[in-house]
Amino acid sequence: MTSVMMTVLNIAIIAMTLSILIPMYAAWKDEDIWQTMLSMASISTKSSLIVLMLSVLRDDWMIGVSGVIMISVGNAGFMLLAHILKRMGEA
Amino acid sequence: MIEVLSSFCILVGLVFGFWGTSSLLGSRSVLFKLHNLSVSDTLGSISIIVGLLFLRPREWPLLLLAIISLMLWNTMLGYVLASCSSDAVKNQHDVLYFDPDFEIGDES
Amino acid sequence: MIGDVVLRLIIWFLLTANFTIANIVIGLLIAFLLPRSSASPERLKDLFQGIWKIILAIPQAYAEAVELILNPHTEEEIVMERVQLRRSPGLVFLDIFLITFTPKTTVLNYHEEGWYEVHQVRPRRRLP
Amino acid sequence: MMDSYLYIIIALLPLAAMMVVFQTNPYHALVIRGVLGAIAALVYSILGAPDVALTEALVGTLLAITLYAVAVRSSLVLTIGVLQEEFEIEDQTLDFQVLISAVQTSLDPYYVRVKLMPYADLKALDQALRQQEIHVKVYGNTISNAKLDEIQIKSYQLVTRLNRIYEIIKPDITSALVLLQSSDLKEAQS
Repeated sequence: MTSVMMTVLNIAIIAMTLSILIPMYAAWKDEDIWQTMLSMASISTKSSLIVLMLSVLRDDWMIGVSGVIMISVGNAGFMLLAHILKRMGEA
Repeated sequence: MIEVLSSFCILVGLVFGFWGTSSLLGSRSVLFKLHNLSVSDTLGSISIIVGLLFLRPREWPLLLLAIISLMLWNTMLGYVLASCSSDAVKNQHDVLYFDPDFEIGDES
Repeated sequence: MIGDVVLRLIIWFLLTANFTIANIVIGLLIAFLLPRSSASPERLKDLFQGIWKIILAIPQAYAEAVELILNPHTEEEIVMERVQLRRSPGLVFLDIFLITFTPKTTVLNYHEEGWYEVHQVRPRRRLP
Repeated sequence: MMDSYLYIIIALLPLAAMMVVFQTNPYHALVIRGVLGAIAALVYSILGAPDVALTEALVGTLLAITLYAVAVRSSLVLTIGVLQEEFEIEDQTLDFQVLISAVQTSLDPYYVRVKLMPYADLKALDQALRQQEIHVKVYGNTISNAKLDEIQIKSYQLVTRLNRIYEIIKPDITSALVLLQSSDLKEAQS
């Protein structure tokens, strides 16, 4: 990989990190639990994407595998949590 | 050449990401934000991963799996969030949640 | 049944990316030994048709995303969409997936009588 | 210089942890715990520990959130013992529903939900309160008016054994509310 491309990836990673701050602020501010859930889904996708970008930048296979597993596991947990929250709203 | 293509894909992903995520700050309904988040999280992320795929084609199985799981899980999470949150809203306020000019979808 | 096994094998080989004999044997064993639903036997043809539909949906989703960005969609509405009665769970899943995957539309609910409750956004209507 | 993103990403971890600590609503804290789990997994994996990150993703977000959700759901409940005849929704009088919703309203700032528990008769209800199965018991006294014997007025009485709950729901309740003293409870047990 050329150094130009490495710089591009570096900048992209920093931009993604900054874009995590937006849903974090939204999660902090919002009163509605479903808006917070949305921010959380957004944060988890973005964080696992940063892991994938980093694995390409460093050429590290293990980090990449952990990133892919983070994508699937995190979302599965959130689906469970969404159902539990829905039950709470009903009760 | 391949690096230009990859940079373009990553740039598109970042633009999608920032555009969709910034709608979280507004005061629209959960469902409206969900539409914008599906742009940013699913499509933007897929675009970024495709950019990474151009950069390092040797790792294609892993990145392809990332794309597939991203598509499937994010879409399913979107559906679950939509149905759960709309149920909760209906139960809480007991209002008719439909649009006034509600229309039957076409038969096709 | 055979579609299930093929899907599991594909995921296994994508995850491991390793075509030695031992790995192929392990993948086959896992694909056959994992429990699977016996409710509705999916044909291989249906599976590939579904995958093809999903691939076709990707460019459409991107087109809708660009439309959303360039032309602000501010109106929300809920429409009912009719589908055929008594579809198999796999086909229902595929339908919901395709509708939800495109950014303009999201399925809210599936009614057993063959209706999807679809939430969609659209641009502001011009005043007549 | 090339690793400057490391510092930005690592700074997210204390930020998310602060958000969990300072969140007062338990349900929101639950969701933000998920955020903390995702960011912790990110930080661990960029610092070169994919195994720890994987454990955090599996245990921290999947298992811990589910367990916390069950704990929050089952512990933030105020159990009110009622007689069987009041328990069915269609048999409830309007006064009773108003009473229960007033209790719920006064508990709302503490994120506590009200749950009704039916008992067969007054004796079982009293027994349950003394054995700490329920927090509050409600029973109605029927006052039949001698002049207008058609009209029966039901007045409800709440009895609680917890001082804190007495303080919380006292301002919102118009019915009689009795705090059972701990000396009473001891007498009953001995």
